[in-house]
Amino acid sequence: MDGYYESYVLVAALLAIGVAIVAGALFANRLLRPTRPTPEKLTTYECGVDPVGDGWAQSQVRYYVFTYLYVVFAVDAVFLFPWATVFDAPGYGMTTLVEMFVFLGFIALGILYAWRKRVLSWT
Amino acid sequence: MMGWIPVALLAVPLLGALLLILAPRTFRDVLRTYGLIFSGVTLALSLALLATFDHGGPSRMQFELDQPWIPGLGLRLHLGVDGISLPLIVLTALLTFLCFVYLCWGGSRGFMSARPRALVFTLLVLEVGMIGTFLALDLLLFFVFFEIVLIPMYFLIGIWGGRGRRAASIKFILYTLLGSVVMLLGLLLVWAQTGTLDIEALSAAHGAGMPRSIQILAFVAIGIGLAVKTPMWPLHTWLPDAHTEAPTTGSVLLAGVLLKMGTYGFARIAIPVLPEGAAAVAPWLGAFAVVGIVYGALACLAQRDLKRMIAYSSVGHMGFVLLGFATLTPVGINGALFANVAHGLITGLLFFLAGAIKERYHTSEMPALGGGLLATMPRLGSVLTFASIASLGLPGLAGFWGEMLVLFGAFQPANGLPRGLFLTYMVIGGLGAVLTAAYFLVMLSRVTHGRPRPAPDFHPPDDLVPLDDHLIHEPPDERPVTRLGSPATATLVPADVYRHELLAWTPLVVLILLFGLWPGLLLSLTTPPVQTLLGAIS
Amino acid sequence: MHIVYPAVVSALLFSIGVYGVLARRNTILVLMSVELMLNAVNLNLVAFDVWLGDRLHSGQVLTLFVIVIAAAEVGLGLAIVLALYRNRRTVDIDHLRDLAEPADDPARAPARPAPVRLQPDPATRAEAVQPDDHRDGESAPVNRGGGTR
Amino acid sequence: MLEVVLSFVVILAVFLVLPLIIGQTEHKVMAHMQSRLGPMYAGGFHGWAQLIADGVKFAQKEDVIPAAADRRIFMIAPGVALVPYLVVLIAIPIDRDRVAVDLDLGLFFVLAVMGIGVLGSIMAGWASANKYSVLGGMRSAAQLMSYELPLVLSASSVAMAAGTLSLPGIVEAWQWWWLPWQAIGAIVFFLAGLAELRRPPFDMPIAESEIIMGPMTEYTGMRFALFMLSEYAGIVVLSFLTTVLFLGGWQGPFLPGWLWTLLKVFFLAFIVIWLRVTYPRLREDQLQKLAWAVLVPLSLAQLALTGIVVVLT
Amino acid sequence: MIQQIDYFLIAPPLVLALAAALVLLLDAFLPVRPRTRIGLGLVTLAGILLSLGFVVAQAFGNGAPRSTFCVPPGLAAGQALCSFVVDGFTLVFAGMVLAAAVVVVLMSMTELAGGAIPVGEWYFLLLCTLVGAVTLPASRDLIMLVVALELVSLPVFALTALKRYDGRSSEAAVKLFVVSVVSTAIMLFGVSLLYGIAGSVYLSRLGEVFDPQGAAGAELPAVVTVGVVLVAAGFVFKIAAVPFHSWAADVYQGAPIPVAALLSVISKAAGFAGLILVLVSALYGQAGTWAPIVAIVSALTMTAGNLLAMRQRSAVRLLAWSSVAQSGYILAPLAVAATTPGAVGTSTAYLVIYAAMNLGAFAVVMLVSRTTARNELDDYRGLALRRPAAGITLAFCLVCLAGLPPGLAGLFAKVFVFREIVAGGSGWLAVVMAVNTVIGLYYYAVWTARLFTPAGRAEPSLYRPPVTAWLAVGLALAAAVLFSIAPQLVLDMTSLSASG
Repeated sequence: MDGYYESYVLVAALLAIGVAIVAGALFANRLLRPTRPTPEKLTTYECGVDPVGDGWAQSQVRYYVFTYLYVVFAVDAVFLFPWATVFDAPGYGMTTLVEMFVFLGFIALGILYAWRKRVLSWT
Repeated sequence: MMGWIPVALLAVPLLGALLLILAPRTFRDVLRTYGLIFSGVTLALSLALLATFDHGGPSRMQFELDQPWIPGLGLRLHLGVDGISLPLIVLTALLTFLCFVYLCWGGSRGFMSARPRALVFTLLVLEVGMIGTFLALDLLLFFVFFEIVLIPMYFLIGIWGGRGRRAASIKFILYTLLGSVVMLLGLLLVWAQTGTLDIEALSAAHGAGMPRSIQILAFVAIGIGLAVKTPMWPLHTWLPDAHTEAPTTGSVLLAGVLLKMGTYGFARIAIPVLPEGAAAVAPWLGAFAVVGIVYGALACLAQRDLKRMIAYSSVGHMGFVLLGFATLTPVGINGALFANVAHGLITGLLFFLAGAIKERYHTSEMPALGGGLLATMPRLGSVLTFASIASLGLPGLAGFWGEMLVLFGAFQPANGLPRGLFLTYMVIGGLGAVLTAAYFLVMLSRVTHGRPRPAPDFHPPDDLVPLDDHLIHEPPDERPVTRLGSPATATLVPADVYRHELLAWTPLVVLILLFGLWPGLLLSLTTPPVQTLLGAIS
Repeated sequence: MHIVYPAVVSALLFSIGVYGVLARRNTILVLMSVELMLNAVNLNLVAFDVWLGDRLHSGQVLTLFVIVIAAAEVGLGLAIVLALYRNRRTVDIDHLRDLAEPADDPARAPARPAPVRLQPDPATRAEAVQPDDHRDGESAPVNRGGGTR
Repeated sequence: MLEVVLSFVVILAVFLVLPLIIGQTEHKVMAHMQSRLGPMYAGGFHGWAQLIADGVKFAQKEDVIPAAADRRIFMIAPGVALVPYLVVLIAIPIDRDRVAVDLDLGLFFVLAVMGIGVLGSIMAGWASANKYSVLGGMRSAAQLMSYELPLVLSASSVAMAAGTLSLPGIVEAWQWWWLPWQAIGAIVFFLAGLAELRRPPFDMPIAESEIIMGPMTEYTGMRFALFMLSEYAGIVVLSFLTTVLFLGGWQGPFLPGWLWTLLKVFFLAFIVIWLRVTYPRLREDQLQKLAWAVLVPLSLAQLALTGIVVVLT
Repeated sequence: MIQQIDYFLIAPPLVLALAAALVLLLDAFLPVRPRTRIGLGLVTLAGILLSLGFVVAQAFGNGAPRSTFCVPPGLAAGQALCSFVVDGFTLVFAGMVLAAAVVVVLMSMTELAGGAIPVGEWYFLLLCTLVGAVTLPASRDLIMLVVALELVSLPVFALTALKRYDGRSSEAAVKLFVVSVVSTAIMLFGVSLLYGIAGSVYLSRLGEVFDPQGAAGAELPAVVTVGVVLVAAGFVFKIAAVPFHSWAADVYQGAPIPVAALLSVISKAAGFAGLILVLVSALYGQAGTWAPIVAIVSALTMTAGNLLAMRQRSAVRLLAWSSVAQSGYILAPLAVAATTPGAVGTSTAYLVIYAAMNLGAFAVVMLVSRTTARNELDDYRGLALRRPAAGITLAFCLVCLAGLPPGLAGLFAKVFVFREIVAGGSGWLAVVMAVNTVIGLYYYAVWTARLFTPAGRAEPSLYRPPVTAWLAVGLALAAAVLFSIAPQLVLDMTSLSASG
């Protein structure tokens, strides 16, 4: 149990170091760089012309189907990893493998369906 | 034994109804005789029941049938007949049959003209429910039949009724439904306390095993349900509307049978099963009853509508019946049961007559009818006079004995009941009887006597059917007053009694006379079972 | 580590989620709050699993399933919200009043004229909408004014 | 304790030096592949100090934050993009028993933390309040979504083969014949990793000719440098991971283990550069289709193959 | 260490799942034609019937509870801990759900004939819900219970929203969704607490731990109460009981009518199965905590449902609130379940009867909805005269719901409940229920009355309902009539479940 927490303490330490590096770099940058902001400089860059409308203007998003697909499979991966570590342990074997493939088959069915319904290709 | 007769009594009309649903087209042409045949067979069966009934032991349950139905509830298909239910069963079969007679030859003027199949169906289902109620010997079964009656009666009023039928039918069904639910609670209370639903066993136990408070509670609950149906005074308000708007057959069956189901419930269930509760509540019951008598009579005096007046008279008559029950004496209850049957016959006849008049004049408003019925239609007028006199309790006719016995019962109520109070009730009841006489005589003087006046609002027969769909859009209860000054209708005076009407009325007239002259016929049937039922109190 | 730490953290997380659900009217934010609640559940489950030393690791297994459930809920929820937004141009729960209890008592006003329908009735609608493939938001017909009655 | 400090020093060295080397290599390799010289002046010998010079330049440039931007998120986004790659290194073994922390969920940890890096792009894209940037952020997110899956599936294939999620454990279990056995998985993993890094040909989210570096449009100076650094750090990490998972990490004859590891990493990094020069940019829908219609089924097939072989042997 | 799987036992959900997969494949590969639509419906129907066949076959087995997915003996510490148990309780619920599903599919075939709804998705989601609903009553651990419950819920959201370009439909879905996910989260928190206290997710083990008389239950922390209440809350949502009832009417109205039927019967059955399993099977020792809550919730639910139903003009809304009220009735016996052994059976019996009559009502309402745009009560005026079969069926089902003869099924169902709660000593609840029955009578009667009052203008209805619609109506009516004549059938079936 101690080793468990300790290893993550180390991770946290490294994380802190990483943050420190970034912060340090930015701090150094602050010391070195000039600061002469002008309104023109601070406008949003849109190929040199004056920006049109809101920067967060809503635009067409076609990705959500992929998001759903991703969620499905990512979730499937959640089960895959614990299984992957034990499926060949003594006493499991072929049955376990087949079961997982039944599971994966059901999920693959989803992607097959999406493909047939032309969700994956854009018109 | 002849256990099959009760089943057949239920099965025959049910079969008729089902056949009508399953093969709708087959019987289209024979609908008139169809209903007549099925109700006739039922009547024949009931007469067979009457004939084979062991008149030596009317207090014993006969023709018993006892089959488990829903063991999980302890509900059994328990049917049987004794001296209390026998006359009512025969009365039901008879009145239904007469209704069909009336309809069969009523021609296109009758209600047969609109939705005849549905009408026959409704009446047959109604008959199943009514007979079943009188046959049932299981609390839940009783309740089921009691409720089954509501639906066809509701449609009878709601579809074939007069102009205010919607409001009337909804009022009818809401009142009775509310009453039923309360009654169901009471029944369940009894069941929860005793663990049985068997009426025979329960009445034999005479309330053993139920504490007094529970009995009172249960009696009040059951009593409310029954009293709505009876109807008892403050719960009666559905009755005048229902009667007024119902078609003739509906009114006849409503007055002749349905009201009896309430009182029958008192005799069959409430009093024998819950004697202590009955004893505790009886003074109140009596009080409501006499209020009902007086109120009914006074209300009658104020009525302009013939049907409405007869309906209010029912309230008064049923008040007598309830008063009889409230005495808890054999005399009083016997009287109540007698008055019950007599009221069924007489009021049935009265409603037939009112229907006939309404059919002819297209109104039952007494002012609109004018007077002189005896002169214009002597036979109709005389039957009306006869029925009214029977209803007001003239000695020698059926109406007399029941009310007299009830008043006797009130004179000497059961032990434990406050005698002074019941004496008061008796006095008020007597006063009510006088008032009854008064309003009937007033009615007769307005309708049968006096100067004949041509019916101003007479339409050709083809326009007679009161259920055109467009009527529904008129606001309920806003009956247009008769169109005055319509020209020259004197030549179109409607005919006197038709043959089919005579056919339908004669048995009733005969029976009224018979029971009036020979009350023992009925009393011999009811007395022994009443004795046993009251075993615990007396 | 004492069990009380994760338990308290989880309870706090859950409470924040509940607050979000109650205070936020934007469907997406409600959804996120629910995710917080579910994560509180996960934290609880894992902590209890370790604390109990459950040999069956029921807590962890349930955690996996809760993750799945959460993912499925989010996926579905977003899809529904998207569909709603296409039809109504709002994702505010309080503006969803098209289906609601009738405002007045029908017994008192039986002849009240029928409320103005935002949707044309099915027959006319079928004509109005071209049956093209709407996988994106732009070409979907918008029934405007859905929430602003 | 000393060991820990030592390993951290190594990690930092790897993290700070290797990206530079790879960046320089990219300059030179690309140049030579395109028949030109590339940087030749900075530092003298073949322009070895070019990237350092670039770094100095970046450090001195003004840091412009657009007025419309979401300031705070804008400012921290580069850090978010960069730091995860550093943290990932903690779990990667360089030689036998040379790993800072042997996490028993190492593979899981690594994949999870790598995913955070993309968050930096999305944050940058959003915070810039620039249409191009928002679009680029969206594309980054979509790409992450699509390619995370084959990445994870093929990685889990290795985990299945080794029966552990620990990275040193996987290397330990590695046999030479895993090379053909896991070949599909390796390719899928590598390609998916590239796509997550948005390296060409998967650089649609930052396509400079189209959406002007996407999320990074508004960035200048040091913050932009951090993004660039994170890209090369990503290549390092990806190469390390592929090495560890599929190429047997430190395993190899004759040479010391760490050298094998580095060799394999450089080899992979070279391939990354090579791909950039060789292939044109994929269109957005092609990107998605490649992921879902090719890589995911392939990785599933690899899973099946792995499972069957493991059970049978 | 592999758990042995008894495939015969899990056949019902398995068949459904395979059917779902098949439907999806067929939808993907078959050409889009009206014939395909019908074909998919038939495949779905076949899957459900096959599954039902397995349930029946299991019912005619030797009767002893059989279980699968058991913890291997080495880990179970001497107890039999199983996740999937097939006993009377399971079979009754599964059978009811599947039978109802047949009707729902028949209704769907009518609804989908319009073409506004993607067919493959529809049937697929429907089958997914059914998998959950069939699995739920067999689940005997919290994990399976939670997963099955979600499997019931999630597809329904999608089903609700499947009518594209219909703002009402997506509004309904959002409302359902938000309430549902919140209640799920609440329930899961409760589950995590229970797990933390008991250290196990198996219901049998939970039962031992939470039994105050038991060995382990000497000193239970107060947080148990919190856990119990939170878990119950999750299921209370599914059955649309107070305080999670507000979604019912909006969702029923917005959703396609088969989905409303599904919500009101299948999803509700699943909710009750879960509630019974958790409260009666796992937490019977804590009855002191939950029994009063259940009683109060039951009373409030029936009251709220009835009062709200009274003022509705829309048919579906009225049915929605009435089904909320009916939930209250079904819930009532559970309040005394800890003291009277038959209470669970009574609830189940009511549920079975309710399913039949409610489906009948929905089937007719769907028929009417094809011809009327708004589907308000006034549209039903004269239905019994225009379409006698539909009108009389609806009348019968409404009368059944009201609990009046000749709708004996409803009457007897109410009588069962009355008896149970009176016997269990909750007289006040019986009184509340009686009052509610009266209120219920009012609106059912008013609606029934409309069926028979002649319409002002007999509008010519061009619509000819397909045979499936009549089949749905007929099946539901047949069940309702059967239960009216022989309610003992239901009692016999559900008394099996009393032990569960």
